Amino acid sequence: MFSFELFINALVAGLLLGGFYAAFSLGLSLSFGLLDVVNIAHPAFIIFGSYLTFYVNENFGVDPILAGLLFAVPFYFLGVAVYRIYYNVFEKTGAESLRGLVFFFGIFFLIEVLLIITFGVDYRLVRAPYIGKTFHIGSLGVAWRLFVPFLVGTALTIGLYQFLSKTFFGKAVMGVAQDSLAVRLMGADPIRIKTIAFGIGIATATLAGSLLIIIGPVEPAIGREYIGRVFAITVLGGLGSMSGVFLAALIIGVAESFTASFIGPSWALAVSFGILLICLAVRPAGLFGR
Amino acid sequence: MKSKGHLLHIAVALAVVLVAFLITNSMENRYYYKASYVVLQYVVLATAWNILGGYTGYVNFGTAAFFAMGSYTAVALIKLWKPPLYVLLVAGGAVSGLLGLGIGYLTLRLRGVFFSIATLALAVVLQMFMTNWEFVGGGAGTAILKPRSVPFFSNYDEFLFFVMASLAVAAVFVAWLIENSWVGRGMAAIRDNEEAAECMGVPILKLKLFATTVSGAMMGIAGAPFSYFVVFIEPSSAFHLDYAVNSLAMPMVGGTTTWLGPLIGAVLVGTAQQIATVTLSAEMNLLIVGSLLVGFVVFAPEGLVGLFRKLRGRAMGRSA
Amino acid sequence: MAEKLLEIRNVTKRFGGFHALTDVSLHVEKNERFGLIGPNGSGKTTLINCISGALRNEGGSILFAGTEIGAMPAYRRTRLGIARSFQIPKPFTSMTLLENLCIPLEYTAHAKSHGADVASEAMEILDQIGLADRADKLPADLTQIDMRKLELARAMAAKPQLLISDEAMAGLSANEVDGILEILFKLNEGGITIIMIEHIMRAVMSFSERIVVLDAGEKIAEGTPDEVVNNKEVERAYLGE
Amino acid sequence: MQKIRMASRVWMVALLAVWMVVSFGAPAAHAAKPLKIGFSMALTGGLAAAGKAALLAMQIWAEDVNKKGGLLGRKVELVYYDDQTKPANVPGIYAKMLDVDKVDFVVSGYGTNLIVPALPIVMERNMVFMTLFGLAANAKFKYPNYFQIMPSGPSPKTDWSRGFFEIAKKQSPKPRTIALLSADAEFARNAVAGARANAKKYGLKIVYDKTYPPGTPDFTPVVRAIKAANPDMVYIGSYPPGSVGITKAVREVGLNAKMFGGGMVGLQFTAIQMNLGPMLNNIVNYHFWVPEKTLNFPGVNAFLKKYQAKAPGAKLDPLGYYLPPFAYAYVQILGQAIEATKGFDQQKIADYIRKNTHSTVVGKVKFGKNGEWANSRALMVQFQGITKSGDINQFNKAGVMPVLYPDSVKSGKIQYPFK
Repeated sequence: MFSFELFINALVAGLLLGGFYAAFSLGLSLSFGLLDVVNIAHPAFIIFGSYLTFYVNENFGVDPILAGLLFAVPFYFLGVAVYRIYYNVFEKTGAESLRGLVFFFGIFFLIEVLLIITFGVDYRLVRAPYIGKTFHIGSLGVAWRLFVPFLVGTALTIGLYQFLSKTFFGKAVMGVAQDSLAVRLMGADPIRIKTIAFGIGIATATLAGSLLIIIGPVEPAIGREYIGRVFAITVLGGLGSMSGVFLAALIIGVAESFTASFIGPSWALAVSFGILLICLAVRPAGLFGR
Repeated sequence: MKSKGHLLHIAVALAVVLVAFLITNSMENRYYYKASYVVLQYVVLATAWNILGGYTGYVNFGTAAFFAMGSYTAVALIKLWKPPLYVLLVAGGAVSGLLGLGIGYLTLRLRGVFFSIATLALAVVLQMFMTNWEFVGGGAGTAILKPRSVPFFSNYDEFLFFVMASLAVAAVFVAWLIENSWVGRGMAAIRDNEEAAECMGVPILKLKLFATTVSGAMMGIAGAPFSYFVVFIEPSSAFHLDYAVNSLAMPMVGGTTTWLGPLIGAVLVGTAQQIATVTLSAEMNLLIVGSLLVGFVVFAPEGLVGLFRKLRGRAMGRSA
Repeated sequence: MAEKLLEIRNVTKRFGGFHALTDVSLHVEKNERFGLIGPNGSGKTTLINCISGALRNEGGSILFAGTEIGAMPAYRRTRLGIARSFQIPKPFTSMTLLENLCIPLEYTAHAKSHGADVASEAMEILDQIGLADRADKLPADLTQIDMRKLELARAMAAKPQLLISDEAMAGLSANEVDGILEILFKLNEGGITIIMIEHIMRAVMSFSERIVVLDAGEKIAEGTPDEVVNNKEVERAYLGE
Repeated sequence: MQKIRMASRVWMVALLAVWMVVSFGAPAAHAAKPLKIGFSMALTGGLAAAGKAALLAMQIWAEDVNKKGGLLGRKVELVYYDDQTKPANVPGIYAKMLDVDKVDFVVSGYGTNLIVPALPIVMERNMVFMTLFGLAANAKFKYPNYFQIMPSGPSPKTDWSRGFFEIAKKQSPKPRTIALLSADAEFARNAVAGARANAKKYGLKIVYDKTYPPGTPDFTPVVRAIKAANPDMVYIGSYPPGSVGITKAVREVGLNAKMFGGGMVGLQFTAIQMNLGPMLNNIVNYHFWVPEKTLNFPGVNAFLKKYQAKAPGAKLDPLGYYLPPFAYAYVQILGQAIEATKGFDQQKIADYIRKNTHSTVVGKVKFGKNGEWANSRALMVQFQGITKSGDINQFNKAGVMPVLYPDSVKSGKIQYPFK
């Protein structure tokens, strides 16, 4: 059953999937890795983004990617609001560890319920000209449906990376991650910086959501399937490293793709979780961590 | 003073069990047994969760995994030789207890949040294994025939109710014992400040492993009779996220620092859910749990027990 | 020659590429009042973390009363007789002051007989340190100085042979500093060896019999307070070149 | 201090006990008049889309009956609770309906997982039990008063996919190899297990046989692996997200197989059909009811008209071909049996249902072994001539999904091989 063609196609499919996973995990890496806010509800925000994308695509024929970009703005403010609550209730009082986790777990649940109440439990899909078409390079077939998310995921990674390492604000975010006292001495308000950074993390969720619904149908509870996966990628990538997340996403994508191609898809998810558990036990700083 | 307290509690516990037994001999309506069974099951789960989450400060998102492993251990044994129920309880508790020990050993040296993430992953991985294990039904699930009759009880539902009532009493009693012992005080020190606790001589790793093991075992025991209760078991319902959400929300609502908190939370939220199931729509049911969870975490972090204390403190302050 | 209670031989600790401690050797004698000073980031806290067990040293060895303790978990070192206070107080927030003290009493002083009645003992210590009237309060209700006292009281409750006091006086007024010093002198008279880490020079100099100076992870000076004050290396480390 | 705490705890425990008793014990008022039919239904959770459609169909039936004056003069009242697609909720719901609401009859919820947990309590009381879409749910219990409406047939697991193999047998060149892919869940696993048995029976070589977990985002690696195995036929047992993902991946990767489809849940749903559009062409898949002349049973069009009028408002499948007629039929049979036996005796009604052939909106129904249909009528249909996506009017007429099997209701010819 092993053939070179299958191998190369599995590799490419895995890489494409990985690019999408990167888009899915970047926001979490930003909040969890850099800001130490364990936003377990991140996948739910993504599904929320998927539904908004679906809504404008279905009713106004807006391209899903464009929709994702449009909703990034309101999502940014949503993120700001959530962080404000989180900060005032938990971080300020130093009670974030246990209750903060539970808080986000509750948010996760609430988003899911609100989606069910508004949209029902049916699977939703979007239409776009590139869905269902393939281009070929030799024996390699690449589906646009997966290639587009890969491109967007890559662009998002590069964008965030540049933003964090080149701009003043980005450096301030990295500064907060390492030592918020130093940032305060620099004259910046760490809480404001964290608020904005968290907002950006949530803003990426809508784009990830539109990618998700481009790839396949979405229902309100589907976010659950992704919780473990995004944490696997975030931890594996070394908390807070955008390039690390991207590489980790590619690794998980390829691992899943190879498992699906050569062993059987039923073990694909087990492989990524296996990687996570081993990583937690052996090298919790992640493969690319400091 | 101390031994007197113990005696009183043991007496109360036995009395509750006795009342449960008497109820089964005087009431016929099956629905109350079934509904109470579910509520009592949540008393066990919430109490178990709280031993690790509330006392020690480690959030377990994988209650469903421990619960389901108890159920599946029982299913495997039922398929093999149909042992009596107490064997299932012991075996389910042992398997889930070992699971707790293992996952604790893997991740408890790390920051608490990694433990939480690992429990999340654990539930998915185990569900996958059960889905692929054909002997216990695999992804297709399997029907379990419950025994037709059982001595002292007029039907099996009443018997299961009685068993679960006894387990709930036992669970709360164990929680009370832990809370009021040196072990519980050490756990509280870990929850408050792990580094300081260790520097004050508290063997933190040992205590945390003890907590994950006991908590896991109790969840496994709660899961063991589950297959007899539903008579049909398949992975997606045994590993349902609801178990994780509820067992976490209930102590949050009741209060996490005492044995009373999860008990109150489980009875109130569990009963409310049972009522909502037969009156409101399920969306509302979920909405209620979610809002309660967020609401209590934000506005009443000490839960109902904390609110109650605060109110009484205020009243006493006024009278004094 | 006095008996060596703590002996540190060639201890090294790295964080990634950063050398926090390089080849540090020192010893503390029984019943000594020992000062450890150095500029910010010189490795003082890293060193006491290695002694108390919060961190593991990579090279060298740490001996306490002749026993190698470098591989022991922190709680066992505490039970051997090493107790510490934290620079930033870390009380058990959900417990009253009395209960705070019961933890070390129960887990260290009476580790072999769990469940002994430790409340009266805890009360005695609170009384000694002047917190007895607040025994039922929660740490959140305490003032800065009382918080420091609680930190020391809790360390005392572990009934240590060696007490490490990590900047117990930072941010206190002159009067309050004297109060803490008085407590520490009293403890030392009671037979407890004390390592003091402090930025308030007045306090260290008046308290310590012997001082070791760290800079950039290395030991640069050792001697009596007078010797250290007049040491050129020390002057350079503190004032820069 | 300690003592006060103790006392307040005892109080709180006592209060809790009272709350439990009061809340469960609240007496349910019930009038004796109406005929109550109780059931649990998945109105939320994974099967909610189907459950809600089924409920609407049953409500239409109740309206129809009540318009004619009810059953034996008693108005029909449906008593139902949401089981949230959770088997654990089912025992409690049936106990409540029987012991508290005192319903006269119970029927099942939708799907095997939610039927089985209700069986023991129904069996204990020897009630008649009409059920909706259980796959061999009674195989273990062998309860004689159990009747299942899905037309899978006397040996449900293999009858289910037999059509797929019967069609293949007649083609030339005749397929020799087959690939099997199944979702990791109840129905799909059983359907593929049946297909596996059939493959052996029909002498096909199985060259690929795997399962995939829910939450698989991308199926291209799987489809490529299948393609690499080069099977002549591909039989899929999948749920809606997988069905869509697999169909898209197949169109993107291309497949050399001559027949593709089988047990893909979701391709029957209008929303998904509209989205996939021409990608569906040539897929041979199971179905229960399509608007072909051969399936135009008395009453079915009148029913669908009522259904389609109400479906958009309830956010349900606008056409309702797949499940709703059967949800109507299973209570229809119960109603007919009550009228025919002129009474409410459970055993008499069960005997009547077992012995007679029933004329329903889904045709003539006769039950056989284990309460399954005596003869299988699991349809195999093929999507043909779909030209664009997003257009509902392509799917509501004859000829788009001609029935290829069984021969008794066959209405079109296969386009072979799969393209």
